[in-house]
Amino acid sequence: MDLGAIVQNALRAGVGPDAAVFALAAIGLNVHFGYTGLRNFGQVGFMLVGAYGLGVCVDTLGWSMWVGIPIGLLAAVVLAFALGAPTLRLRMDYFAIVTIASAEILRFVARSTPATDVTGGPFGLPKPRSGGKRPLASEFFALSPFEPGRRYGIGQLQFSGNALWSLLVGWTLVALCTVLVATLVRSPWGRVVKSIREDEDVVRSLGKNVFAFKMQALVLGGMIGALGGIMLALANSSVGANSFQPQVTFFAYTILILGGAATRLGPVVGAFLFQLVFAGSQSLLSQLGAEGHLPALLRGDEAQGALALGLVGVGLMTLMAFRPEGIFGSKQEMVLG
Amino acid sequence: MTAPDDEPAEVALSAADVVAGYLPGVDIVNGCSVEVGVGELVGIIGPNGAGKSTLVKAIFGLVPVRRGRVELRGRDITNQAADQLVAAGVGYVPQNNNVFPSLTVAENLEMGLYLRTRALAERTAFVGELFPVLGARRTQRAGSLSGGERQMVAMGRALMMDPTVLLLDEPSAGLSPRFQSEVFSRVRSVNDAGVSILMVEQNARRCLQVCDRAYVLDQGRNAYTGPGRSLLDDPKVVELYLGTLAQA
Amino acid sequence: MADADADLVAERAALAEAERTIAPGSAARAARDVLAEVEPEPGVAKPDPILVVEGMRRSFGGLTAVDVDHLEVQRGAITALIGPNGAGKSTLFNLLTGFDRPDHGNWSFDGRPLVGLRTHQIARLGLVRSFQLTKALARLTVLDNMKLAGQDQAGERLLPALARPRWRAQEAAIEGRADALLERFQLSAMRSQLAGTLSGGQRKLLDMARALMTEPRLVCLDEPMAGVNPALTQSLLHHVTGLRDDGTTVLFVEHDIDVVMEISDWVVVLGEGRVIAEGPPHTVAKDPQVIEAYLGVADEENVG
Amino acid sequence: MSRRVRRPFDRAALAAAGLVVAVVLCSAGVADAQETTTTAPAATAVGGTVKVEGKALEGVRIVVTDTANRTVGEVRTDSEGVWTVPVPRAGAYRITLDTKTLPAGVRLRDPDRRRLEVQVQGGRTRFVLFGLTRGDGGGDGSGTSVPGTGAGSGTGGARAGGLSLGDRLARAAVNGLLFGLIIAVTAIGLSLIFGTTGLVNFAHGELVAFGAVAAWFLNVRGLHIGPLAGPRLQLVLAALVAVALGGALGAGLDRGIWRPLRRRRTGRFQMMVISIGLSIAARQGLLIWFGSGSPKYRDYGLQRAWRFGPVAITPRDLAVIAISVVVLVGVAVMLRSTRLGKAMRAVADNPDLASSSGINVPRVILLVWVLGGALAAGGGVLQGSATSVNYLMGFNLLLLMFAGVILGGLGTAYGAMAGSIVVGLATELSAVFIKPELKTVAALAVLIGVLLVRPQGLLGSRERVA
Repeated sequence: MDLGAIVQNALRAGVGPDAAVFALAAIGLNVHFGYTGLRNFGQVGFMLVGAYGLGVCVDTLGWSMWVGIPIGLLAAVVLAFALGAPTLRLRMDYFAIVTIASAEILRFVARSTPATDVTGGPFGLPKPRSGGKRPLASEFFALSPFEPGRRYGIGQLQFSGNALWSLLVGWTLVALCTVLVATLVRSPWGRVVKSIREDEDVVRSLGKNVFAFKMQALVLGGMIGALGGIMLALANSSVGANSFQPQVTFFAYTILILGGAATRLGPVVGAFLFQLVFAGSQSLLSQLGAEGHLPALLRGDEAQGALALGLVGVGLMTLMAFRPEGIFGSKQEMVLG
Repeated sequence: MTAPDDEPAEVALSAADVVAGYLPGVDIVNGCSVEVGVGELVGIIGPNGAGKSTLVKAIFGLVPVRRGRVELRGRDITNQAADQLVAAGVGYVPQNNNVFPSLTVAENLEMGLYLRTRALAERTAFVGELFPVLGARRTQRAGSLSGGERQMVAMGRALMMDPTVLLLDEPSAGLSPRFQSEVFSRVRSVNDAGVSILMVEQNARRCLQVCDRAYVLDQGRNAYTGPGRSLLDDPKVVELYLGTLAQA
Repeated sequence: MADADADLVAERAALAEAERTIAPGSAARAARDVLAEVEPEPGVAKPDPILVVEGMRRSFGGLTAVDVDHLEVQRGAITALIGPNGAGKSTLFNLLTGFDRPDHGNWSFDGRPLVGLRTHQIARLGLVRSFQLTKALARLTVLDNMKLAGQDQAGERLLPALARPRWRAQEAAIEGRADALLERFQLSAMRSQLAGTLSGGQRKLLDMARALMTEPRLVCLDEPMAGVNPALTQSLLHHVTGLRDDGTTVLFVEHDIDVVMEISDWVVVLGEGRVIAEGPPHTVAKDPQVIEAYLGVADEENVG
Repeated sequence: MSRRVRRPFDRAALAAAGLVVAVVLCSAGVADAQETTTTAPAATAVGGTVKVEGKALEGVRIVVTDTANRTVGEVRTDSEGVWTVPVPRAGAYRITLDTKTLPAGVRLRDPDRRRLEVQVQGGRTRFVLFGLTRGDGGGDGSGTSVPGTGAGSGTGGARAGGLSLGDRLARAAVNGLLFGLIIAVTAIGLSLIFGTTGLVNFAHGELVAFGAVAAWFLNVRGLHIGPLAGPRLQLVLAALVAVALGGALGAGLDRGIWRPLRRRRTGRFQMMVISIGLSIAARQGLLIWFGSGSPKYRDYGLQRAWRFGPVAITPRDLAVIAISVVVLVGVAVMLRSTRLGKAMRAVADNPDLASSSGINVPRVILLVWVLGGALAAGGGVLQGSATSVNYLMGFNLLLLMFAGVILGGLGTAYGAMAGSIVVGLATELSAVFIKPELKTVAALAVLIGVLLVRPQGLLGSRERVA
């Protein structure tokens, strides 16, 4: 068995562009759930509108990425208002179900054949037949100082030029959003949203417009999620509805709980660990399979992918049952909450 | 009215030096002892927050008893699960949410007899005699009843199992004076039918009038006990609980 | 260890304060004198009402929880709201402060109609409540609990929040006031502890102190003394009368008759959601209807 | 006293859950040992079977092109009608059926669906179906009605051309009723579990898929326990066994996971997230066990439809409707008038009071899980026989089940039944007016709309929300 290869695969996934995308989604969710207590189960919907906002602008309309990115973020603001205005006053289980249903509606519509001319329908973007008016990520990679074909890295940890550029930009955005959120939660604004998480009646009784604060948090976290979607579109040079399944939101929750909700670095550490463990276990399973150590049922990519994903589910259950405060969270705060 | 001044010959229910509370380290009941003789109607009064309701809940196993002992006819029932106590012959009527709102009155009564369905007709008839109003409302959902009627349903439900001891938590709470009188007279007639009763009440004066004996609780401890009527005239009780209003 | 010491210090201070007699100040005398002129009958008009309730009804299913025809609360006085369990006191509180909506009815605060206003708007007008079950924001520090109640903090708006200089001075002022109040309520030692670690009595104090941070003109206290040990009760009583003496109107729900008699200037009695009596404490205590509802009929001859 | 009653039941529940595991493991082993017809070798590929009215068509030409319109492969179907084209990597592909190679008299039900666009996942074979019919002039539409769930399969809606709006609505109403009844059967458990324990169970869909999959193994593979090989069970028999296994699995889940969590006083939100984890894990378990294919049961596969005026319905679908109605009425009667049913409603109303009345609450909850698991499994078999069996079928139904439960008013079983039928009807009726692939969107939009206008549900009372 090649342990080195497993570690390498795991590490590459842990720092790769996908980890940065997940970290952004989880930072947004941390604003919603961790700090404000909003049980948003449709975070993937914000990622979707971000990615498609950019994709449609560039591919379908042929506009610049620099127009597409603000439009993707704006789409998240619109979604937050559309979702929040009627539902933020509902009880929390309803909010959870409305958000997940809305994200599913967006996904179904985006991948439907009537939407093909706009979103590429089931094929996604870039559109297969006509081809887009403009390659999705050409402007993005044109900024890259690295040669696309060359491999960069230290020792075994190698990335192509484009992947390296994506991950550098991705993690830079993660760092910026982390600082932004940290600044906000330490401000009086953060004090109010954290109080809403504890008991919104108290906050209301002290003269704060709870609804407005919740809406601000929903917009902010949604925009950070959309940034994740935009980053995903750029790194892959494509947008497909299949990347926005409901389970992406659940992964973001896993990441958040793994790293510790309502902590500054929780989403970042969580995303790194999640990708590390996920890719590592997949790599390990595939090696075990190749060497014939696995039962016949578990051979093959499909079964091993399923097993690794199944382990995520078991991990989420175990974490939530035994360490809901996360690996690095504070037990004391959890007990009080 | 039976108001024996001496100790009752046979003890139906006793709680000795009970210490109990909801949260770890916070004792609400702090060494209470009460006894209910067979056929007795015993009241517990005391200021708000004195731990009256908690004591009854602790006896019924809903609040953990940390120290002390609860006995039913000499048998240890400390911290037993509620459904087991019901099977053993203890009935309990909580203060709030004491009916199943989406079930009909008849179904509410049936749930009271969950463990012993065979006697349904007989027990329903017995409860129907005690609370005639329930007969007329048999098929009505309990959630649509008035507060006083709910109290009757709740008591009726607790009586379905033919309990030897009935625990009542503030049966008059939230009721108008007219309904309070009604409830107290029903409590008295249930007791006359042979059921020993331990009743927590905030309406001290009425409680003392109807009870054979009463305990006054203060800060989770027994303060006074004695026959109901004599407590009414006890200056110390008046000072401690009936307070300024009673002097009026 | 430090915490234990702090608790001890606080307890001793509370006891010391309890020993001081609660002497009615001039504000108290003024309030009582004015109210002495008012007829003790349900729905009576007051000389200078800060809160006026008109035809307020709220029912849940078949139960009418609140049915108040007319009620006025005198400015600058301590008004107690009493009544048996389930008489509708807490529901009335919820209606007045916007936490629940009446089926119909009007009420106004300082001449401003409150119908249709949301909870936080009512609070901003200066009508602020505390809660029966204390609601400390457990995972915030005691100081942050207090600072939350500061009004008009620019840093609570999303964009200014990012620019610390915009709100730093204001924050310092709010913190100063918070510390002063914590001092007054003997909570200074716990200021940086998480509020969830406070004892029940300390949470009551924090709850009240936090409501005062908003500088309310009328503060509604829902059973401020419930579940509090006697020493602390004295201290809380002192705080309540202190409020009135500082010019704040107080409306409070209380079960303990002694407390009501001792500190209230006016008593309103609810029974089945209606105002069945109101008047100065000692007048109300003699009201046969109150005795009937609250204590039960002693004996027919006693009532007659 | 009651403890003595409870113990053997506990053991029975655990034993039953053990049995489920044993059957799963054994049949899984078998699945692997045999040549599978559904799970092709784990390569990235597209494939399918070309059949008309159950008869395989040989020599039909299929062309696969990629997003850049380059031809990836081209095959003709074999004597079984089967074709497979390996593709280089995951992604979108277009599959075209050469209609010129179809035998005379056979045509596509929907001429527009000659060319299908599919998304292929790495390491999986994506199944593609072309809806064919014998065009003997009558144009009598589909031989099999497909109340699909928008699972993304290639079998979109067979849109019967040339029918009047009224006829199309009538057909959609029948399909909607069928679909709604199936949702109702599965959703009762979800509603009862929420009502009695407060758990919003995201893993309920996997109970549905479990039932369908278990019945498929028993029906198509036969019963295998260890070395013992039994006969393949007729579907009705297989369904009964699957329902029993579903009940046992429900009991096992309650005892193994949820009851210990309730005892630890785990919060409602925490439990909900745990159920999400369980749902992910169970879904992947089903994938490993069953594969990603969408096969059908052996029995009642293809039937000629009976016609009632404008409505054509197969005897099988009629039977599904009848069975669902009988089950729903049975459950309603059980809840309304049996002692246990009343106890379930009592526990849902107020668990503390129920236990103060002498009701053994944990045992009632266990029985709710047994009932919920059995109904979910049964609903899965019904859905599987009306469409096909797939490991994702439960997850695809989940949001619609939530919709039904919420529409009816959270936690009331009768409401869940009514709400589910509304959801089924909304789903199918909407397909008359919008693209069938968007019908799930319509159902979810109805859900959101109702939540905004009547958060207490269609039948719930206002007080429940407060």
